[in-house]
Amino acid sequence: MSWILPPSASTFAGDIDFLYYLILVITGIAFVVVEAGILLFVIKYRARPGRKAEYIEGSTKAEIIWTAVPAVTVVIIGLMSAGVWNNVKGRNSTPRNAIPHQVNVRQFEWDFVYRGADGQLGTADDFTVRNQLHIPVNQPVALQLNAEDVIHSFFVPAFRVKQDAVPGMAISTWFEATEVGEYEIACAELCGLGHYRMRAMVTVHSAADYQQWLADRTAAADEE
Amino acid sequence: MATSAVSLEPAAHTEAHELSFLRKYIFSTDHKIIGVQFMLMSWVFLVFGGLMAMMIRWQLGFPDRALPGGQLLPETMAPGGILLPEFYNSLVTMHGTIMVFFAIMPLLVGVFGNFLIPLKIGAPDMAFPRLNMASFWIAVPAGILMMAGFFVEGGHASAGWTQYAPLSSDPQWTGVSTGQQIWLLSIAILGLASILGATNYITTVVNMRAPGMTWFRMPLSIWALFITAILVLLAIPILSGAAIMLFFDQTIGTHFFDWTDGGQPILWQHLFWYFGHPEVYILILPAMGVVSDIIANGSRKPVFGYHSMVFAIIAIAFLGWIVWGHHMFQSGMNPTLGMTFMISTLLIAVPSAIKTFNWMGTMWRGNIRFHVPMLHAVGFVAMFVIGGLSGVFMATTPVDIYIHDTYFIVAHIHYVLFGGSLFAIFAAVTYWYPKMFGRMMNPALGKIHFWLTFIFYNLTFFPMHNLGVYGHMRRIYDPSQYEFLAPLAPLNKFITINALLLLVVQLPFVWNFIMSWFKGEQATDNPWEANGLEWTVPSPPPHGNFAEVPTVYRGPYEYSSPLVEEDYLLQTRKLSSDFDPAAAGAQEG
Amino acid sequence: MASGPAHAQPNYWAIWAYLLILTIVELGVAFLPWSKEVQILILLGLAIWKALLVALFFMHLKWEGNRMRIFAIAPLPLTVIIVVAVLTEYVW
Amino acid sequence: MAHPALMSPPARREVGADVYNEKLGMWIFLGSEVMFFTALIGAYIILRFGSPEQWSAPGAILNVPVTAVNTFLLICSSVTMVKAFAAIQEGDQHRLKMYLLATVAIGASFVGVQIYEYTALIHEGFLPSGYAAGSELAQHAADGDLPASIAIYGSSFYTMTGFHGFHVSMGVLCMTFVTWKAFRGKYTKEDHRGVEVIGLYWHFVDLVWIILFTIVYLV
Ligand code: HEA
Ligand code: HEA
Ligand code: CUA
Ligand SMILES: [Cu+2]
Repeated sequence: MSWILPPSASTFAGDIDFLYYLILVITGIAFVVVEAGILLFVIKYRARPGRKAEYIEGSTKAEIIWTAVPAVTVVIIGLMSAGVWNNVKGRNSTPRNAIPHQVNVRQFEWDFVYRGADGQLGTADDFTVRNQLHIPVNQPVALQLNAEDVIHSFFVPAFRVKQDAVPGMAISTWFEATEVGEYEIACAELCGLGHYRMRAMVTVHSAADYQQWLADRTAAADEE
Repeated sequence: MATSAVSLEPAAHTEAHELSFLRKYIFSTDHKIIGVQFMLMSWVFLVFGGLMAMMIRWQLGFPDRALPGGQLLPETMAPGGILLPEFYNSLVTMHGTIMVFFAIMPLLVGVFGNFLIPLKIGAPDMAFPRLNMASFWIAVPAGILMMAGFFVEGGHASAGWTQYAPLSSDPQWTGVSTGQQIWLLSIAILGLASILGATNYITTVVNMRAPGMTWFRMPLSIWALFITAILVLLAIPILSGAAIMLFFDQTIGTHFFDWTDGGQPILWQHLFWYFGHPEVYILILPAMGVVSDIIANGSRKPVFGYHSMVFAIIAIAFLGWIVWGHHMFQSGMNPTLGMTFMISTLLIAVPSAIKTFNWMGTMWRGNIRFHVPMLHAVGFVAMFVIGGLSGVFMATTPVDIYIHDTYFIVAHIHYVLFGGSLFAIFAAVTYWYPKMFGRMMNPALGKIHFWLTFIFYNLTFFPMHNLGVYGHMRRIYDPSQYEFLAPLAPLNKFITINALLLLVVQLPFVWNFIMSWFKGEQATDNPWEANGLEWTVPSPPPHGNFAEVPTVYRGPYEYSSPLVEEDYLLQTRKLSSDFDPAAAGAQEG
Repeated sequence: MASGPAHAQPNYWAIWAYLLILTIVELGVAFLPWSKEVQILILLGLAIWKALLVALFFMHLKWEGNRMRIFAIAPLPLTVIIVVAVLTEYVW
Repeated sequence: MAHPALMSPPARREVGADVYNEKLGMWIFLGSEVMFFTALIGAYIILRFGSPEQWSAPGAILNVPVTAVNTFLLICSSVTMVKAFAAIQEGDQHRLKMYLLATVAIGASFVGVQIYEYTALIHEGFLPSGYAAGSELAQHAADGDLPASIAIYGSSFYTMTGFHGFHVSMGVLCMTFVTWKAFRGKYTKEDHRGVEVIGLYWHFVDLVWIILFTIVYLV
C-alpha cells in the first residue's frame, strides 16, 4: 500500500510523475491541515457543562485567505500542467522522426501494423503482428489508433500513456521508450465481456536488436 | 395540468376530515408522507446496490472462487457460482446506476427535498401536492422496470453506468438489447419524475416562504436543495434527450451514435457528461446543505460566513456546467478544449475550499455536542475532503492520462459519494428521524454504527487509491489476467474482506431504524434544541404542518446568541427588539 | 391572473399578421439563389425574431416582471455552451 | 386559517415572485423543456457539422409547402389561444369557449397534417434510418440527384419533429381538458389560471416549431 508510482520507462513519464508528486504534496498539506484541524477542534471544543459557544458569525479576513490560497495554488497547478499536456497530447506534439504504426483495434485484440521494407505505411509490404508491438529504445513511436467496433483505450502503465481509440475518429498518440524490456499493454475502456483480457505486449529493443527483429520479420513476410 | 384545485388542496385538507388509509399513506399528497415513501424506496435500492457491490468485490478479491450462494444464481449469470464476465459488467453497470439514480439521488432530493422544504420555509405543503405524489408514483415503476432488466433475455445493460456508445447503441457488441432498452426507458421515466419534483421544489421555495423568511434567512439545507432543484430541472432533460436518441438507435434504427453512417460516438459522451457533472453536484449539494445545518447545531454556533456559504453553493452549481469535459480528457476530444476544461475544473476547488474551511470555522470555539448526526456530519467533512482532493489529481490533465479509468477514479467516486453523500444522508436521517416518526433513534446503536462504518469504509476505499496509483484499471472482471497487477491481489482481497464487513456493520443501523419506529422513545418537538421552523411543530407534524402561519424574525443559525439565556434561538421566537414583518407586510422576494 | 387585464391588450391579430409575413419572407429567402451562409444567417435571424414576438406578446413576457424574464431566459446560455464547446471539434 | 401562499393571489405577493404558483411552475417547467430540445437540436447541429454531405437542399426531400401550411396552422392556434385568454380576462365566457374550441381543432389538425407528412415521406422511402432500400428516393440517390446517405438527416428529422409533434399532442389533450372545464364554467374573470397556464405551454410549443421549421426545413 504505497503512494509511490511504479517505475516508468518513457520520456514524458518524468514530467507526469513530477506533477503527480507535486499535487500529492499540495493535497497532502491540505489534507493534513483539514483533518488535523477537525481533530483538534472536536477535542478542544467538545461540549463542557456550563460553557457556552462563542457567538461568531464569520471573519471576512479569514475567508479571503482561504479563498485566495487555494485559488492561487490551483492556478499554478494548471499552468504547470498546460505545458506537459501540450507536449504529450497537443494536436501536433508528435515528433517528426517518430516511427508510424497503424493499430487496428477490435474486440478483443490489437493488430499492430508495421511499415515493412519500404518504410511506408499503407503499402503492400506492410505486415501485421497481433498483440505484439516491437519498438526501438530512445526513438519516438506514433500510433494511429483505428477502432473497428467500439471504444477501446490504449494503455501502457509503464509509459504513462493512455489514449482512447474511438471508431470513426482518426486518433494518434505517441511515446518514446527509454528502457529496454517487455511491458504490458492494457485496454482501459470498457469494451465488452472480453475487456478484462484485452491484453498485449510491447517489446522495447536496443537499436541493434530492433533492426535484427525487423529483418527476420520482413524475411518471414516474404516467404508467405 | 395546472388548475386552481391543485394548490388549494392542502388548505382543504387542514379542515379535519378523515382520509382513507389509501389516501393517507399510499396515494398521499402530504409532502411528509411522500418523503418517507421515497426513503423506504431508496433504502431498498441502497441494499440492492450494496449487495451487487459485494458480488463485484468477491469477484475482484477471489477471482477463482465461486461466490458463496452463487449457485442460487441462474446459469446465465453465474454457472456453478462463478460469475460470468458479461454478468460482472451488468453488475458494475447496475451497481453504479442503482446507487446514483435510485439510492442517493432519491434519498437526498426525494426524501429531504420533500420533507424539509415546506417545513423549513413555513409552508403547509408543496406548491403542487398532487404533482408531488405523481413524481413518487412515477419513480417507483421506473425502479421496478430497472430491476426487471436482470431477468430478460440477454441479461441487463452492461456498458457501464455511463453507457458509452457504440457499445451501448448496438446489441451486437454486448449481446444485450432488451436489457439495454429497459435501462434507457427506466432512466427516461425516472427523469420525468425528477423534473416534476424539481418544478415543485423551485416553485415552493420561491413562492411559499412564510412572512419574514427572506432569501438570506433560509437554512443552507434549503438553499442547497433549491439550487439542486435548478440543476435537476436543467440537467436531467439532457440525459432524457440523449437516452431517447440512444433508444432510437437501438430500436428504430436511427444513427445518432453510429459512426458507420455519420453518427458520432463522442457526441454521447458530451451529452452524457453535460448532464453527468451537474448530476454529481446534485448528489453532493444537498449533502453539504444538511451537513451545514447539523454542524451548526452540534457546535452550538452560527454557520461561519453564512453568505459566502450560499455563494459557494451557487458558484459550485454554476461551475458544474462548464467542466464536463474533464471526464473526456483521454477520449480524443480536442486537446485545447481539454486545457480549458482543466482550468475550469480546478477552479471548483475554490468554492469547495470555502465550504470546507467554513465548516471548520463553525466548529472553531464552539461547544460541540457529539450526537449521532453530528458524528456523521463531521465524518462527512473529513471524508468529502479526501474525495475532493483526489479530484484535483484527475483534473490535472497530464496526471489524468495515467489515472483515468483506474481505481483512483473508483476511490474518488466512493469518497465523494459514500464518504460524502451517504455519510450526510446518515447524518440527516438520524437528525430528522424524530421529526419524521415522532420517536428517537437509539444513540448507542447509532454511535456503534457510525464508528464501525467509518472504520471499515476507510479500510475498504482508501486502498483503492493505491490500486489506482499502481495502474489497476477499473471495470475489469479478473485482475489476475495482468502480470503487473499480480502484486495487488492481496490488497484486492483485503479490500473485499473489509467491504463485506462494511455491509455487515450496516445492520445496527437497519435494526435501529426499524425498531425505533415502533419502540423508540417519544420525541419532543425540539430534541436537538435547534432553531429551524420544523422544530416549532409537533413531532411528527400534523397534515398542513403549521396551526397558523409562522412569522420568521431571524436567520436559522442564531445559536449561543447573546440576546437570550439558552444557547439556541428559534427563528419564530419574537424578541422585543424584533419588528414584525407580517404586520409591516415587508418581504424582500 | 389578477382580475381583468393588467395591461392594455395588444392587437393580437396584428402580431398574427406580422408572424405570417415573416414566415412568407423566410420561405422567399430559403428558395432564393443566394450564398448558403447569407441565407442561413438571415433565416436564423428571422426565426429568432418570430420567436421573440411569440414570447413577448403571446406569452406576455413584455409585461412580466424582471424575475419572470430571468426565469425565461436562464437556460439559454446553457444551450449555447454545449453547442459551442462541441463545435470546437470542427474549427480547431 | 389558510396559508398566505394559498389565499387569493394578492396575498401571495407577500412572498416570492409576484405571480401565482401554477404560472411560475409552468415557466419553470418550460425551462426543462428548453434543455430537452437543447439535447435534440444541439445534437442535430453538431451532427450536421460532422457530416454536412448528408443534407439535401431544402424541399428536395421534405415537403415544404405542406409544412408551411402547418406552420400557418400553429401560428393561428397560438392567436386563438391568446384570444381565448384575452376573452376570459374580460369575463367573456362565450368567446372563451369558442376560441378554446378553435385552438383544440387547429392543434389537432396540425398533428393530422404531420401524420400525413410522415406517411407520405415514409412511402417515398425516407425513414429514420435513411433511405428505404429500393424506394423512389433511394433511386434518386443512386442517380446522384440526392445525397448518397441521409441516415443522420433522417434520424434527426424524425426525432426532432416527432418530439415536437408529441408535445403538440400532449398540448391538445390538456387543452381539451381545459376546454371541457371552460364549458362547465370553471373559469371566471377573476380566476382563470388554467387558461393562462395551458396558454404558456401552447405558445412555447409554437415557439419551438418556429425554430424547428427554420432549421429543419429551410436551412
Ligand atoms: C458527489 C459526487 C462528486 C463530487 C462532489 C465530485 C467532485 C469533483 N470531481 Fe468527480 N467524479 C464523480 C463524482 C463526484 N466528483 C464520479 C461519480 C466520477 C466518475 C464517473 C465515472 O467515470 O464513472 C467522477 C470523476 C471525476 C473526474 C474524471 C476522472 C476520469 O475519469 O479520468 C474528474 C476529473 O477532473 C473529477 C474531478 C472532480 C473535482 C475537481 C471535484 C471537485 O468538486 C472537488 C472539490 C473539492 C476539493 C478540492 C476539496 C476541498 C478543498 C480544499 C480542502 C482546499 C484545498 C485544495 C486545494 C488547494 C487543491 N471527478
Ligand atoms: C452512492 C454511490 C455508491 C455507493 C454507496 C457505492 C458503494 C460501494 N461500491 Fe460502488 N460504485 C459507484 C457508486 C457507489 N458505490 C459508481 C457510480 C461506480 C461506477 C460504476 C461503473 O463503473 O459504471 C461504482 C463502482 C464500484 C466498483 C468498481 C467496479 C469496477 O470498476 O469493476 C467497486 C469495486 O470495488 C465498487 C464497490 C463498492 C462497495 C464495496 C460499496 C459499499 O460501500 C457498499 C456497502 C453497502 C451499502 C452502503 C448499503 C447498506 C445499506 C444501507 C445502509 C441501507 C439499509 C437501511 C435500511 C434498510 C433501513 N463500486
Ligand atoms: Cu478493449 Cu476494453
Ligand atoms: Cu465530473
